Amino acid sequence: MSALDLLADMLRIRAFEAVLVSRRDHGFQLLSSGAEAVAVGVAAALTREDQLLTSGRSIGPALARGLDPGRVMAELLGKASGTNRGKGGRGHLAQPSEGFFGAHAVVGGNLTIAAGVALSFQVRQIPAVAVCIFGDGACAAGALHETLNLAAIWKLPLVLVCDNNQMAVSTPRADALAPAALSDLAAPFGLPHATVDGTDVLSVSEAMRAYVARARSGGGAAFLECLSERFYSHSSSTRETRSAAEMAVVKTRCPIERLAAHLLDAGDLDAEALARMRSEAHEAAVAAMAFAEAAPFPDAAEALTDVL
Amino acid sequence: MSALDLLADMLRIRAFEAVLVSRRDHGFQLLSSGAEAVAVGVAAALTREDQLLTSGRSIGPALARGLDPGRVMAELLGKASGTNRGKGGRGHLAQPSEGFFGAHAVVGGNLTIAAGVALSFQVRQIPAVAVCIFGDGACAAGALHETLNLAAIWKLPLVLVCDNNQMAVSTPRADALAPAALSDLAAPFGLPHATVDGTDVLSVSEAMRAYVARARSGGGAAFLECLSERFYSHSSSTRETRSAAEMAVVKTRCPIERLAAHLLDAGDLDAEALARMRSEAHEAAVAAMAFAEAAPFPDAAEALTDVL
Amino acid sequence: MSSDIQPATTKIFFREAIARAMREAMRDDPRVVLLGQDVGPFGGSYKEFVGLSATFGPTRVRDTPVAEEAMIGLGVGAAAAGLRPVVSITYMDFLMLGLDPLVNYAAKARFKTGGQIRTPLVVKTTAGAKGQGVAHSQCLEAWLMSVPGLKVVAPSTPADAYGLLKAAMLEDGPVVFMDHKRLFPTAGEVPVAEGHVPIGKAIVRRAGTDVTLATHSYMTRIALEAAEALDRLGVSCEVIDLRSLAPLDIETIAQSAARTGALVTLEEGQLTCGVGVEILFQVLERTGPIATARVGALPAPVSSNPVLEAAALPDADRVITAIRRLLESSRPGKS
Amino acid sequence: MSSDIQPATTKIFFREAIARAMREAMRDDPRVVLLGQDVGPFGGSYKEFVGLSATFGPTRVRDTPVAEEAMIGLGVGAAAAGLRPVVSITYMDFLMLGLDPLVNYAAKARFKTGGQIRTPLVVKTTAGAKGQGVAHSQCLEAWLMSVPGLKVVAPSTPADAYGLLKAAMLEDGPVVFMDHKRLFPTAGEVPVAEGHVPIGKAIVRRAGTDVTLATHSYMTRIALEAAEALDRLGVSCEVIDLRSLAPLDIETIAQSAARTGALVTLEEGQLTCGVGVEILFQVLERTGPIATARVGALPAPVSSNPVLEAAALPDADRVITAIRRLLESSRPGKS
Ligand SMILES: Cc1ncc(C[n+]2csc(CCOP(=O)(O)OP(=O)(O)O)c2C)c(N)n1
Ligand SMILES: Cc1ncc(C[n+]2csc(CCOP(=O)(O)OP(=O)(O)O)c2C)c(N)n1
Ligand SMILES: [Mg+2]
Ligand SMILES: [Mg+2]
Repeated sequence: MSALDLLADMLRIRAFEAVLVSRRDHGFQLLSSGAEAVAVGVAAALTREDQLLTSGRSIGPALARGLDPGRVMAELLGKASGTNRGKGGRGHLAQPSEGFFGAHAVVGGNLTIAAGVALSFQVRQIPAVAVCIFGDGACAAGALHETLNLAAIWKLPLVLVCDNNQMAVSTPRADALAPAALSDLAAPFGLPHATVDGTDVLSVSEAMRAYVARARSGGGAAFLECLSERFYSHSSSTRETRSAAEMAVVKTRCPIERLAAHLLDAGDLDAEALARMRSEAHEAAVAAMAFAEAAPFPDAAEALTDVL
Repeated sequence: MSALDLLADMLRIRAFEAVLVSRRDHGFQLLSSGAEAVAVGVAAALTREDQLLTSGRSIGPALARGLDPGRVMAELLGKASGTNRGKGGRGHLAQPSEGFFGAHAVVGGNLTIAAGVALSFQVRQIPAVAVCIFGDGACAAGALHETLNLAAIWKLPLVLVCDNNQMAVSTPRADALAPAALSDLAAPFGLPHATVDGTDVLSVSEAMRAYVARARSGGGAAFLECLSERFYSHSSSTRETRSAAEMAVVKTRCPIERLAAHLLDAGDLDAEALARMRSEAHEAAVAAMAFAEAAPFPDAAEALTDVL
Repeated sequence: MSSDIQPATTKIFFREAIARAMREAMRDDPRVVLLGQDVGPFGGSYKEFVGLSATFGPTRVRDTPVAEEAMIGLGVGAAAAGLRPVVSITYMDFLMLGLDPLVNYAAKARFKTGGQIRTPLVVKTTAGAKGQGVAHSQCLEAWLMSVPGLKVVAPSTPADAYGLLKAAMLEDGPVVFMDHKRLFPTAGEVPVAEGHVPIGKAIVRRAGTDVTLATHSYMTRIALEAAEALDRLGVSCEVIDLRSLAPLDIETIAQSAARTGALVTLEEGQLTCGVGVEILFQVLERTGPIATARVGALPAPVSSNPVLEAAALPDADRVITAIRRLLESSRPGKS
Repeated sequence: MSSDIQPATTKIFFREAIARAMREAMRDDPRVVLLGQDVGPFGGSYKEFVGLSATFGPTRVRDTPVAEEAMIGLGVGAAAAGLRPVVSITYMDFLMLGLDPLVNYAAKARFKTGGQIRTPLVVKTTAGAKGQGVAHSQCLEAWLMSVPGLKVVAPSTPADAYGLLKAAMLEDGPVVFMDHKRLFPTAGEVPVAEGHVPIGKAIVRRAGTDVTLATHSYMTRIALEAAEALDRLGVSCEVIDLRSLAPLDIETIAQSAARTGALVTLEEGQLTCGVGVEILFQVLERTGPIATARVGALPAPVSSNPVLEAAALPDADRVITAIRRLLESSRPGKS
């Protein structure tokens, strides 16, 4: 993927979320704007056979993985044409056939699941990698420790990606987690680990490519921490706890502006092309919304299907 | 406590377990012979106000903490004169009034409880320390991670002591846990940590004294790993999985022989005195057994007391 | 006592009732501490802890990391060692992560130590569905009711939220206090005077003569809505709010059911091995054969999807249908 | 078919039946893997996995660390991604540590993904008391029965242990297979031919005419002991072994109870919101008023103390007393 492609993907996520949240009845949503570089950088390192799992904050990763924006939008609005037939909704987006094994809204809850996906690849000798994106908040959960240890002793093809946006709802990461760097958590287990700037999609994708290649070739698991930002409040119905001054600083760390500036500087992009990319992204989001709006809600009878 | 006192305490534990296990109907028991230096070294660093919590393998720690051997024996045999009125039994020995908050038979289950005891000391501004002894097996449990993190961010007066006897039932520690040293697990959290020879009571007590003093004075938590041995099989009803050759090596690492040899070498003990100490320990164990034998079982009505 | 001297009350929201109970208990007893995610300056996910952090400071009102096992475990240990912690588990679904310290330690500590250790802990948690999907909507109170050594309360009004939380904080053993997402923004009269509501006492929320409807938590509101509609249909429905699930005030329900001759239970959780079936059987043991039915969720996960969530959960219509069907089959011609 | 052509059987221990089922399934399906503490060369805490490690090697028979949440979570994830794992949780008490992946993920995965993901996982775990104390003796099957999306089986004989484990490994969703500490050393006839026992079918273990006794797992043996003693007292007791708890074969029990006119349930776990009460109510719904009673543990933790353990748990005497009292009160003069 070229840097321009990465930029386009990030723009699509940003535009998608903007359109979603501007709909009056959007339910409440967990938006990932500010962390597009994590989603896109991670996805850029994966092949079709790999599986990506995430926390509930999954719009960016789902789109980056190539899911149809219309079906994702439909799912978020509870429509029957959604990826999960409208039954999963926010926090549970999934489309394993496209390499997006899915989101899971229990904080830390997808870590052991992802390790199990990796175990399946290993036992079946499939050269694929399971990747799990989770938040800084999830780093406090015991599940991480159990997963790191099992991934290490069994050399699982698993890459753990901490999308450290430095907040868990209202709680700053600094108040909740003792480690200096969250990637240090992998150190005792002898796993390769690094912390990168999660607003720099090139850093993320480069680090990921190395870990994914290593895992794919039997080298075992790794841990990548990406320092990102959360541009919205925790959810679109949660009150923001950061001050306007803090938010102003946060907004300066925009992964899209960063890459765009880089490409403009390098002469790989001009203002006009960028504007065109922005409007394409916006139109794609509007089209996704139109698709979702037109889709029906599932029939009430679906409350009892696919249970057992 | 003098080195001779430490030796006497270790001899008492060894003799106690020998007498217990030689009783025909002893139920099955979790014996701590081979790890007496951990129990005695830890206890030597504690004051009356401190609280000691342990895994199910708790005979050594309970006796080292000064519990009445007769009442401990009675508890292990299910007698009403036991520390817990015969209701706890193996795996749940407790006498908080003596600073032995107690054993808990869920592997890793006492870690968070111990941190809670420490939290209580901290909130109530009592200059006491909570200490938790747990096995290498427990180091795989997520509870350890959650506890380390909370202990670190809240600077709890807690010392975690891993009694690493290198086995969890049949599973060698090397197969179950990735870290090179289990004490490394505390590193990411910025907690002081060390690994000592757990058959050397002087090393254990020295390291403990430093960590306990630090915790008591508000310096926060620490992690001490003690490399010990398990002389018996997992429980007195579990088949041994280690070969005779392996066991022969294990038995060379006897904490009692080690300290005795040191004291004999230094001229602080002679063979006669050592023999006397051995027979005193044996007699104390026999007396404990006599007390326990004489004690009644609890009344069946106790099945419903102290529930709510 | 003259019945027209009513205690002075004030109208507050359910979430405020929780904050008030906490505030009074923390003022009265320095051993009461609050642990939970976002309970500090943020004031709780439902603003139910607003102001506590400012008043009592970070030593007693502690934001925790997302680590439910340790949150409950530390609460239990602290309780065993002299504090009276309240641990907030944002959603009852995540109680699963902390069941080991709660069930394997706290509920058994007093018993297994022969009375040496008690664990005066309150776990406050939020049950029920409100658009949050499969892993944020569960009602697990029946599990907890089956654990010897645990008490479980489930208020449906601000007054009971206040009074039962006060009572829970006075207990010497572990109590699970469950509220419900849909209750926080509801308002109700709460006595101005401080006090508490005794654990173990159900309350008749509406008197009736044809059928007894026993329920708890948010479903009490659905039950009252159904009872009102039934009234217009000529069916007089007595509504009992359990308030306390363990211990269960079976006498109050049995007396009512014996009088009305019909008992329906209503819960938001699963029917299988649920709260309702336990009540129905215990009442039948006391009353002998009467007409019975239970209403609860469909046997399926609860989606965040508005259509599917509504389809899965009991509502007033379903309660009305169940009651009418029951009365028709047991007393043809009555309804 | 002539009824005197019985399939050839061989007498084996319960623990051997489990090993045989595993062996056949692992031979037939490379997707079956076994994860658990001490399941490898050690062969399982009750020798129920002896020989598997030697035959299938460490890739498919994996000793795990003591990390129940990850053990179940990895099993669930691996199941979702194409394996058919069996996860051994040594004691059911420790299932609590892994309920999050089991209940919040596995039981809901198919539903929440609109059918995209299935989790063909078997969690094999051991319930019940045998001198191991408060945190190693619990029977939590009623919790699991209430979870939509989970199946639960509980064999009482080697033949069913074999047949139900085979069946569980063929399912497309999560199944909890619970055995019992006291069953491993029991022996019984098992068909020589390979096969499985369908999930969801109860079995009449002993025919009778005066009362139906419905039970499962180890308590089936207690029930048969009680039935034999009752027979000598002139009471003819039909014993039904549920075998499958979810789904529950209520028809078999209801038909029997309708015929005998009396139904008693027996379980080792807690009565409150338990297996028994669910059966009793469902049967009453079908049969109308009949005599009913339930027998289970005392509402207290189960001590390792031999006196207290025995006091807490149901035994044949208690079952006999309950049945005689029930029959006396419902049919004075009969017994
Ligand atoms: C086990 C669990 N506990 C609590 C919650 C409630 N909750 C939802 S998101 C969240 C914060 C998670 O923070 P982080 O992991 O950093 O992810 P972010 O929201 O920042 O992406 C919390 C506490 C949950 N979903 N699961
Ligand atoms: C949560 C939990 N899982 C499994 C067990 C069964 N079990 C009892 S002791 C033990 C081994 C523990 O090993 P370790 O922590 O090293 O302690 P040691 O026995 O060596 O003292 C196991 C697996 C348990 N008691 N608790
Ligand atoms: Mg975060
Ligand atoms: Mg060990």
